Amino acid sequence: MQRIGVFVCHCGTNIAATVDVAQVAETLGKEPGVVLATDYPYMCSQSGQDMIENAIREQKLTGVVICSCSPRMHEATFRKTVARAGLNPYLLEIANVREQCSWVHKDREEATQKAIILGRAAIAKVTLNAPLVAGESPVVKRALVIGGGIAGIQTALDIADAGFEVDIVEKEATIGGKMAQLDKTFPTLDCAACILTPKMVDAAQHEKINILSYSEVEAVGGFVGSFRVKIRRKARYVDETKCTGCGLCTEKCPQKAVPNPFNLGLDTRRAIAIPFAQAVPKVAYIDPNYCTMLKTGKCGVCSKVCTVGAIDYKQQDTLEEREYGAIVAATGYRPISLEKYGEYAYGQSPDVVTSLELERLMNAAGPTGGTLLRPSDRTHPKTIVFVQCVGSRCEEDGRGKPYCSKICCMYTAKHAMLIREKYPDTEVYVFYIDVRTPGKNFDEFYRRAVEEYGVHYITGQVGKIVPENGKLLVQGSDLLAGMQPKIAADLVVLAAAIEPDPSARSLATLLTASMDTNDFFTEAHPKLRPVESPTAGVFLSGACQGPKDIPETVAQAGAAAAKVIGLLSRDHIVCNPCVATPNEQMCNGCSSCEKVCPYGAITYADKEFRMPDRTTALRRVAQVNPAVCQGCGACTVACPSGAMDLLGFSNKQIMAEVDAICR
Amino acid sequence: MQVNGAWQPTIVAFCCNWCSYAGADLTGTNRLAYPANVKIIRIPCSCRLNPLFILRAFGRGADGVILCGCHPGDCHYTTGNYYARRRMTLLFSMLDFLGIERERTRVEWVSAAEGAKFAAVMNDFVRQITVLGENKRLEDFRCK
Amino acid sequence: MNDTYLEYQAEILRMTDRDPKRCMICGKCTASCPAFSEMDFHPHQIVGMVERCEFDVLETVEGLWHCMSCMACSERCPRDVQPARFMDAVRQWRIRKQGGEHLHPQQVPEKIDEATPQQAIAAAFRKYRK
Amino acid sequence: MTFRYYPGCTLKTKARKLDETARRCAAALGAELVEPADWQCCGAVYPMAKDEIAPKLSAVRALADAKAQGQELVTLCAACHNVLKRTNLDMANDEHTRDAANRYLQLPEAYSGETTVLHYLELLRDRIGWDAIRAKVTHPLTGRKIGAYYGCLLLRPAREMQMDDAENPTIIEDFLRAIGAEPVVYAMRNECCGAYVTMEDRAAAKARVEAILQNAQACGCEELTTACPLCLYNLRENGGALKVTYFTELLAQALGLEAAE
Repeated sequence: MQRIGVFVCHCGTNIAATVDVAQVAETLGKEPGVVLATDYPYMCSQSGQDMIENAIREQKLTGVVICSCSPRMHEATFRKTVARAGLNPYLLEIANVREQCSWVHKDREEATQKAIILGRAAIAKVTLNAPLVAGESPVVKRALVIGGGIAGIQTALDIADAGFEVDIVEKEATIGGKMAQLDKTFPTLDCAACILTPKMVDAAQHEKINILSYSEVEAVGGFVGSFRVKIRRKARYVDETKCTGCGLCTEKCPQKAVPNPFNLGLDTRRAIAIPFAQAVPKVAYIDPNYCTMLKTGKCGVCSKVCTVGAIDYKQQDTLEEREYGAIVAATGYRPISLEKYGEYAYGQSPDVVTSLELERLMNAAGPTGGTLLRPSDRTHPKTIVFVQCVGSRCEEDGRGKPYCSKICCMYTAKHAMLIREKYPDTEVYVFYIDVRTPGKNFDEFYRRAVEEYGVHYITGQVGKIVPENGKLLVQGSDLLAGMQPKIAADLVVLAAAIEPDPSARSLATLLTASMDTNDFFTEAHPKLRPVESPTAGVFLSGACQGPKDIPETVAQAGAAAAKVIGLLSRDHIVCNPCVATPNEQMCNGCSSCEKVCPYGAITYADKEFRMPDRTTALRRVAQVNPAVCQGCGACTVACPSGAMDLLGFSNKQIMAEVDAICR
Repeated sequence: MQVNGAWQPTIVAFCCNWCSYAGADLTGTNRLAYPANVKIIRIPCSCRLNPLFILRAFGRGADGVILCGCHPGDCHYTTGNYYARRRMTLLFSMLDFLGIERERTRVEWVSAAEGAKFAAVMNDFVRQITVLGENKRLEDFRCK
Repeated sequence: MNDTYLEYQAEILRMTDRDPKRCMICGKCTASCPAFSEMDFHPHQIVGMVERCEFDVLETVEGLWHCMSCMACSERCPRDVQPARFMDAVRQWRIRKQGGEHLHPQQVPEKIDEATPQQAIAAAFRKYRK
Repeated sequence: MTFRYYPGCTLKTKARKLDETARRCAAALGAELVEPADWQCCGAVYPMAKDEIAPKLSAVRALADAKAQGQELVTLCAACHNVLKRTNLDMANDEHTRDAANRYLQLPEAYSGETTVLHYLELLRDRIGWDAIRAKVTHPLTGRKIGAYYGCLLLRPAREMQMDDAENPTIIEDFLRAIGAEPVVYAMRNECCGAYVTMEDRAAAKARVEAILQNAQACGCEELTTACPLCLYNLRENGGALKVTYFTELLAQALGLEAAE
């Protein structure tokens, strides 16, 4: 038999001024199952809470209804109150008679009647409430960071500094990412290598950080607190533990015609290589697509010159399985392919380059040793045209991206400024649609490019670039002057839009993390939870969540680390008990629920059931992992046999509320 | 529902916990009025709304039922409101088929910041249901 | 807003089936236009004038007749506004209006020579008169 | 292989060379081109205005005729191809055009874009194949540095024409390679020649052609080839710095059907 207590709060005059609280208490006191109904000026006050606690004990209440402010305000408070009195905290319902009654209605009679109905609905629901116990699941105190660019490195360092173990999985042979390829960084013009490489070394030397380079995530199982991740360690054909990084092999290898990926193919290197001088780990690897030994079995020069015997042509990929409490996606970005932008002659003339290629052409460790020479004839370009928004803000042209890539305005200002500073005899033109410089010291930086360095900014776009007689004839528009300038340039630099690294899509599937239409990871809340994925235990760092510059990436990396540390510092995770629960007797294993679950919380198990004819049969039935389920209820409606229900918001409970309101 | 001898529409509003319920709270915080006919039921997400709940409400004498959820793309659970939208579209066709005015049900996206919109929507919906009059068609007389 | 102009705008939008509001005035159409130097107003301006209902200006724009319908502007438009369609639609609108025709058959002989392909004459008729 | 063949008005008069060489080459390559008895001028420019139905009707007739014969429709003149291909897409995808055109024409069977429209170049590439052509070449154009001039109408709008990359096309270059010539790529090959504006403003057309020819010469073209009679006219009459021929003339030379000049 139910013994329900109803407590009507006055909230000073907030409720009592419009709602006749005494009448509400009196009327609700007559509802079946209600043994106590009373009103009090402030239920949330210490004495109000004491009153509820005492009533639960004295009246041996089985359920509590509080008619007060919104549950979003004090549900947590009253749950604790109820629990202190020894009653399950989920045997409490709140009727929202302030925000949704006394504050929005003026007529006292109407408001009182509505408060009574809301109270009845809460009583009807609480009658059907079941005690719920929030489950706990253990937390593995190790984090996985996927991607070893500046985002991944920063996240790993911050987590490791808090005392937790971190693995960085990086698909390339070295960590460092795109930032390692940059020359200078805006708006302060520090050299990228000077600020990045010490961090790479810190990561390598940190006792809590384990770098798995040249590796990829292959499978992810488990859930928040205990993910099981399979990692493929790709064969380097070099024993990582033996190689000292002396580099002798990379000088002696006879295969010299390998396009150098670190320099974006602007020069060549050998088939065995260390990606760049400050690579971490500084270990050579063999590119099997070019190595003569691996392709034909004849050569072996590197093996002969290696003094420590690190070369191993027989090395195979290996799989490792590890457990993690939290996973951080830091897969970064890349510039889009400009193959389809034929009007800019990219790919038709070597002197049309992307901005990232220009970084290499200006970098002291790049193919030209830091002297700006154009690729075709290695001469100094005297006239340089920059084109902004190549592939950015392209709504439906089938070639570009609809979003602003965010970083191009600033790096183009940087490039223009650096070129004008180093080579004052060079004329620099920038075609732009808008100059977007919201950031600390950003607009000042851009204005310096214009005012101090004399960069010509032209409002308009470029329509066609025609390579002719060693020049690039750039035909653009100058919308402010109403002209169609034609500039004979020596070098054209295209600010290519950036897109998420292509590995992100398959990773998102493995992580059951959601993505937007552009393949950027979706955050749990665009404003309030920007570094968490909607999937519990998966966090986002850097440009994989959206275009970002370095300061923003580092800030987000730190924020993601803080969230990971918060998770890993707990021994157990308390789960939301209002989760989906299948009635296995009714489930027919049709998989409808699994298909709508955004979290991958539903799996299937074959279970034995006793049939009416006393035989047993093996049936496939749904299983909900309560640690993963977030309680949205999508599956409950999708289930064709009505086997799936949601604890705390069950079909019966909601129907009872409906009935009470419509009565 | 009869109040002092005059008919007053009974309206059930299902509001998702994260956006619309919070939006309704904001309506109160801003003291924006809407008719007391509207009674809100809190659900975790608009996708928790089984269309049967709506039929149940009509069967029990509700004159209008409204579902409020997060704006498309803003769902706390990422995709819940898309499911809700599809299910409601199907329900609309079914109500058409049953001969229930489809104006008796409505889906609105109300964010946690849209207190004013919540009030405007409810005012409009109550006005609309008042014009439509009492819902007799689906009333389940066994429940009386 | 002038009601007649709103009607004109509706007619042009019906013909183009494109939304001029999507134009972000990047100027790539105008940068691509091979007839730039002959035109008084340029592709992005024509799109903008339709959007702003500036039919008093559109009534006198000469650039329409210099457009070569090469469709480079439409091809390169990053927002799929397709300025070539607006060019064509405004031209049609002008021709449909009383006295808007730009080419009279009597003028043709002086405009062609022995080798001029029929295609050019057919095209000019299509573009310049109803 | 039998195809419906739509020559268009210019090919019957000023561009007879294009028509005649195309037919002979097709026959030599085993493709039969059948010209319908009663085709009409396509109008030369596709009416971009959505509410213009009448100018599309002659194209619809030709398309419906090909459908009735169960054959693919081959075009040659770039302007005809542009009109027929785009009108065909309208008939398939645009309800208003389809309904209005069918109501007006009262065809025995309603037409809704069933015909495949092929340009002669597509016929060579997709139905015959470069390798088969290479095998039939008896007089390869070895050593001839030829620039392809695409113009506008073959390529744009790329989403409708679907022949090639509109900004960096290769189909004519591939063709030139197949007949043993040396294709020369130059950026202006898809920039407008001035088209019909030559009638109104010859100076403007001249300026366009000069820029094209200058770029072609600078890149090493010794002659140009094209698929469009109007392009050919403009390149010849408003320029003249380089020899210009129809691509089918080159094909005829390579197949030994016609002597090179």
